[in-house]
Amino acid sequence: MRGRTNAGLVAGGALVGLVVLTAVASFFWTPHDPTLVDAAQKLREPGGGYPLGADKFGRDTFSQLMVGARTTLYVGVVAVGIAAVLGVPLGMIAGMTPRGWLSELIMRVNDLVFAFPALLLAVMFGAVYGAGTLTAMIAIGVATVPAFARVARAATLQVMVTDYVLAARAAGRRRPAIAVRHVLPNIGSMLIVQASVSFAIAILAEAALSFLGFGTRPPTPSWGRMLQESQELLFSTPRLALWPGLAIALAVLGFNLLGDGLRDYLDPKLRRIR
Amino acid sequence: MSDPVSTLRVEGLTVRAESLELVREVSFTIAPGERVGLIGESGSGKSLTALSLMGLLPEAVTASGTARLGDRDLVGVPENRVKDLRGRDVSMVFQEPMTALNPLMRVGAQVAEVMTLHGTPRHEARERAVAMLERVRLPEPGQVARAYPHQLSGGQRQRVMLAIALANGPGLLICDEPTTALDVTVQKQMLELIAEVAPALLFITHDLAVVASVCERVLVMYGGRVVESGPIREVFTRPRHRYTEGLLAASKLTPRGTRLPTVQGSVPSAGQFPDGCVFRNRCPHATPTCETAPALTGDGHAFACWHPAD
Amino acid sequence: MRRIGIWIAVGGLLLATAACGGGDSGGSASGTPKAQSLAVGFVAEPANLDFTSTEGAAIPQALLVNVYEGLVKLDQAGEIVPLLAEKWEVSDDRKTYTFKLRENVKFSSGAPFTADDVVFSLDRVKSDWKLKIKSQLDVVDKVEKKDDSTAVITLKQPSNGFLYSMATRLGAMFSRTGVSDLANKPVGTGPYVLGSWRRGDSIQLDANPSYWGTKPPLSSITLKYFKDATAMNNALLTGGIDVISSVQAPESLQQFADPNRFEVIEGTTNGEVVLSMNNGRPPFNDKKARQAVRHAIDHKALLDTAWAGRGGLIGSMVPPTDPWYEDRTGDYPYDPAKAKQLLGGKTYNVKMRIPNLPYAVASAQVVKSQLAQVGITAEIEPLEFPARWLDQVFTKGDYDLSIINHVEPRDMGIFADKSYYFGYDNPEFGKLLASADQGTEQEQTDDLKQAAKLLSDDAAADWLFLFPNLIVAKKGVTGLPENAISESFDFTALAKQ
Amino acid sequence: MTLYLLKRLAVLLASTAVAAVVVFAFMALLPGDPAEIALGVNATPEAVAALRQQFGTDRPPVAQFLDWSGGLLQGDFGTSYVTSSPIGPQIGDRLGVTAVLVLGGMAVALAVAVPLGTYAAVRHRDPLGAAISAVSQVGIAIPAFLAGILLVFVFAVQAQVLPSGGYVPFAEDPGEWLRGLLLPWASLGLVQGAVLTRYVRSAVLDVMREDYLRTARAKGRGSTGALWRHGLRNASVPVVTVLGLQLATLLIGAVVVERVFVIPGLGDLLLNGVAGRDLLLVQGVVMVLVAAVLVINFVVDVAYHLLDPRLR
Repeated sequence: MRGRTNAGLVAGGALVGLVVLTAVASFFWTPHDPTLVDAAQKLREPGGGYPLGADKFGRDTFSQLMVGARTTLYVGVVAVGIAAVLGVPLGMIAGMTPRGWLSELIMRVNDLVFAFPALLLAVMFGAVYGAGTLTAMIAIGVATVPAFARVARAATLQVMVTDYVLAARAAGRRRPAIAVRHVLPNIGSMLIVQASVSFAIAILAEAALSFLGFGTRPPTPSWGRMLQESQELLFSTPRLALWPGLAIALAVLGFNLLGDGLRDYLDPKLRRIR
Repeated sequence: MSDPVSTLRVEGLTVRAESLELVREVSFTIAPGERVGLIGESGSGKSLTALSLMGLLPEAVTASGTARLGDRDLVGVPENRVKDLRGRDVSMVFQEPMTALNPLMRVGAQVAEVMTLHGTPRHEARERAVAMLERVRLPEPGQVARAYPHQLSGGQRQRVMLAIALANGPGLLICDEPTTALDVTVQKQMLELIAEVAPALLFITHDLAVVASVCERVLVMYGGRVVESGPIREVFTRPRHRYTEGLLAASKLTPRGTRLPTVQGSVPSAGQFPDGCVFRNRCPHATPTCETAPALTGDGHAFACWHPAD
Repeated sequence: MRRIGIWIAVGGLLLATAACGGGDSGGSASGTPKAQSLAVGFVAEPANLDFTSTEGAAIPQALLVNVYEGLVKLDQAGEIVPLLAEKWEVSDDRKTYTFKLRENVKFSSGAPFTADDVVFSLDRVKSDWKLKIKSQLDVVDKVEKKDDSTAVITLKQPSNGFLYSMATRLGAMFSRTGVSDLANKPVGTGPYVLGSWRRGDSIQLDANPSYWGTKPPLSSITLKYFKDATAMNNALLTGGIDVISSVQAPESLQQFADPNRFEVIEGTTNGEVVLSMNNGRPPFNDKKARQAVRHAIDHKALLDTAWAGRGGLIGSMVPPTDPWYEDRTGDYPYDPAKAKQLLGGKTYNVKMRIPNLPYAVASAQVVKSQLAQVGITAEIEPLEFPARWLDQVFTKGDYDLSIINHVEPRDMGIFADKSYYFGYDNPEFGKLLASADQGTEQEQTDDLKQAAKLLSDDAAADWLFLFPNLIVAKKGVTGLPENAISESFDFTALAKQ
Repeated sequence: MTLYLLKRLAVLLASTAVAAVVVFAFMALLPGDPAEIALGVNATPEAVAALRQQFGTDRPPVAQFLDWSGGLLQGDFGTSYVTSSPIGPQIGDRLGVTAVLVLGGMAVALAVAVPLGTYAAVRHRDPLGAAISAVSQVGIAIPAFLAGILLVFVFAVQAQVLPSGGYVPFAEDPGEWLRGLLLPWASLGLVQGAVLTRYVRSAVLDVMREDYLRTARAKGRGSTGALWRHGLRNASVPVVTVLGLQLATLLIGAVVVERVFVIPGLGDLLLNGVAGRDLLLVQGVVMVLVAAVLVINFVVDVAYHLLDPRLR
């Protein structure tokens, strides 16, 4: 059991690491300019400086994939960042004052936001502020706030009844101090797990939004848009859909495996059972 | 129903988890109506011994040797051949009453289930379930039957478990620390009840006082082996194995009713017991002789020790 | 009761699904529509059916000629031919048109069609229509009924464009009793009537049983709407539709290469895909900057990559099917060095706000890449079409570059209106157009050639390509309009062998 | 239980009311005056004012809100500024289509997930059980629209056994209705099924560690029988939560599948409304979606209480 869990963790970490490395590398080097239209290379077969061939605009697929990794991470980081920055403090406040009116208010608002699924928010935000990567990410981020708030609240509730927190409270430490010194470090592991899973969901959401035309703007390479653009050539040049499809699947798989692996690794309850 | 003259005979029972021997060559018999205690510290293998008799060992843990109840084999047969014995001929009450009942099912239904499983018609089982609850001295048994487990206290739930165990009038009842999780006052009532209602009993505990109050005979386990066995009075007044001696000596220092005190040193974890006499690394009387495993010898009062106390 | 938990319920549902699925796939050959009807795939679904108050091509495409008829219509060669008017006479001063109407024409409501309806319909353009193009009929002075079957239209001054406008939606004939709910219940004299409208999916047109002319060969036509080009292709491949009215993913045409199954028709349209430049504000209020853009774009490469090489290249706002067409593609050859020189070494950041339509999104990426080579950085911003694009670009003029297919026929006049979103303001151009409209046929042709040249020289915009009319049909479908000459998709002759 | 139900119902109504305010306020942010948009570029100010009066958009927001929400209570969503047709029936039609799509997809998901997840848990040491886990992990990683495109490619375009898209109302032709829905159901159901498989697996794994399963076996049940009789209902408690979440997400998430398969569902209507600046329509659709999510949450909570006596 332990061996297999580690395998998942390692595989997930490796896939995520690959995405990160590719994204970082794309800042320094890509085989070609990923947005350069070159009619002479239209639908070029793989080979000779174009490892994965070129699309109908003659743009190098490999370079686009590399820069697309950047977009993918950008989407995930911003969406998860917004969700965590807003959700975690709210969840902690709710968890530390479980009977207060503030806690009640936070959880009610949370439930309300929860009623607006990410895609709906993205379409609404897109309608008001115009479609684009940032709008989409903010929408996904806001829609993910409740998930973080819930996890943070549940974990905080558990931490608040532990001996060390009770001792700190008895010693007269103020709540913010307890939150920073005791609660945050102890709910961190659950939040990391949630972040990893939310990251995967954000990647899928970006792909769906790109498919609907609410996602990343052209010509910025994005795996979701590459997939959407490759549709008309699915019959004749399936490789154009294959690569971005594979990239999305592997990235999502990576973040999910990482999340699951971390959960098993960090969750003391599961460890005890093993 | 059950055969009234079925005797439990266990011979050479060995329990393994992969290559680890957790219980080794355990042999004993329990005659009809006899009440036998099985004591030892945690990790001694007493619970595994009980579970192997029920065929309830965890995954990847296997038992070998023989255990027969009357003429039926309990060990080394596939589950579908022993499962009709469980709950009918042998029953078991577990240590933790809080989690042993299905939280989503009414108590009465859980008691009735054990009867319908073994052929009692549904309506009859339902009536008898209430009777069983009454028999384990639950007040207002009709109401209890309609309750869900979370509405009952720990002691009440353990009584329900006992009702389930006794519902089919089994020939043998196995209790695995049935009172450990209960309040002291509740413990006492529970023990009296078990002593009163049990047919033949295998009672597992690490509490010497409890054994003394319930059982006639005792088996002392250490390191996966039975190191001493015999009538309670003899074993407790004149322990022969050095481990039993240590146990008793330690328990005398504390007031009656407290838990088994540990012997000097600590119990090694599974697989870390020494060869030969499993107790020799903690035994003040150990000599090189002890590197050879002693056999359990003696009639009535038996023990496995090269240097027994007198 | 509790025993029948959700698991059992779920199991039951499963079985039901499986059973239905299994049972059905046996008799699955019924996918093709009935012989008497055809399904045609379109891209844009009308929001409503009132083309007197709603812009856009979707409504006239479905209804004009098919449900609503005018006095005249355009045939496939682009000639004006009689429709509800049997014939017409033009006075010597070219200001009075006398239309002799067909007898026994009835609206689908049963009301007879008379000269009163002509007066009503044309007056209504002035009083009730909410579209900009209604100004094309500003030239009409008065409309009068002579008798039930004769209508007389008097113009303020001679106009070459008048009769042509009468062939567009502006000339559509409405019943005096049939305009109460134009958005949902069209009443016309055409060969088809509105059968049903399943919003978001399809409009069904049924043959008009009391049609005055040759009865249409089909009993019904379904116009199915697809927002996704691939979905439309798949529908034709799998028999869900019989015709793709306009291919939106030209790269995918090779799927239909099998001549035993499909027929690919490539005709022309009046659609000029225009790279509009905001003449009204920097940087493109500077003619040199506009000219630089025209030199910076490799139109051949653009057409090859963005639209699979389908369509033609043009250099001004005139399609080759118009009599005053001249090849102006050589005016601004692809010359990045020249472009840089025109820009004087300066670089610019501009907003390219485009509709989120396939041709625009594809073309924009090429334009952006090519402009980047000469120092113009264009940020592409796709806007939902129509609403957001109309609002920001068309109405407010808040853009630097845009790309849109101007599909209206003979629409060079839009450049004459300086309030139009191009912001192009050259009085010379307006004079040429006015003189063309009033002059003789030859004068008209000469003036318009001049005007087109002026537009091109001024680089009022750039013309990326001429949108092709790409139709794919199942083998055996006949009577398809090869060229998209007018606003309407003419179903009159559509049939299936 | 009744008290709980009433309380929960009150919460549902209150949240729906608050949601209505939020949705209305949000729509007020949308740029553009409906009357100006409807009249186009060169409308006279008088015409715009007249149309505003006709639409009722000249009144204070509070009055407009009361009007709108009052209409909602009677099932009246108003009349579209763009299509001049009543919005309620449109939403009703589309909601029906989306509901069929989503519920069918969930049924497929359950059909996939319950047996596979249970098997993967019970046999988590077998290669096949591990393989199911792995495949479900991969299934989650595939975007639903990609699954849809691939299914169309295989079953519609290549094999030509099912239509590639389109929606035929049940009343028109039940057979075609079903044929048209099989692929959309499959593409929603397989992806969601993969997600659900993992939850079922972990729920069953958790339950398998429970003492009461051992009790059940001690009563004389086999391990399968014990799991069936005592385990699955306990395992269903967490699964129901996930099911509710998925259902809520799918209501709008189905829009991509609607796009791939050309199904006129609610998501499609929403996108149309956004593209056409049909504010009242967008407002109505968003309200219905949000209300539906709230109702789903309500049903899940109640189901929870029915399933788990400890909460009663």
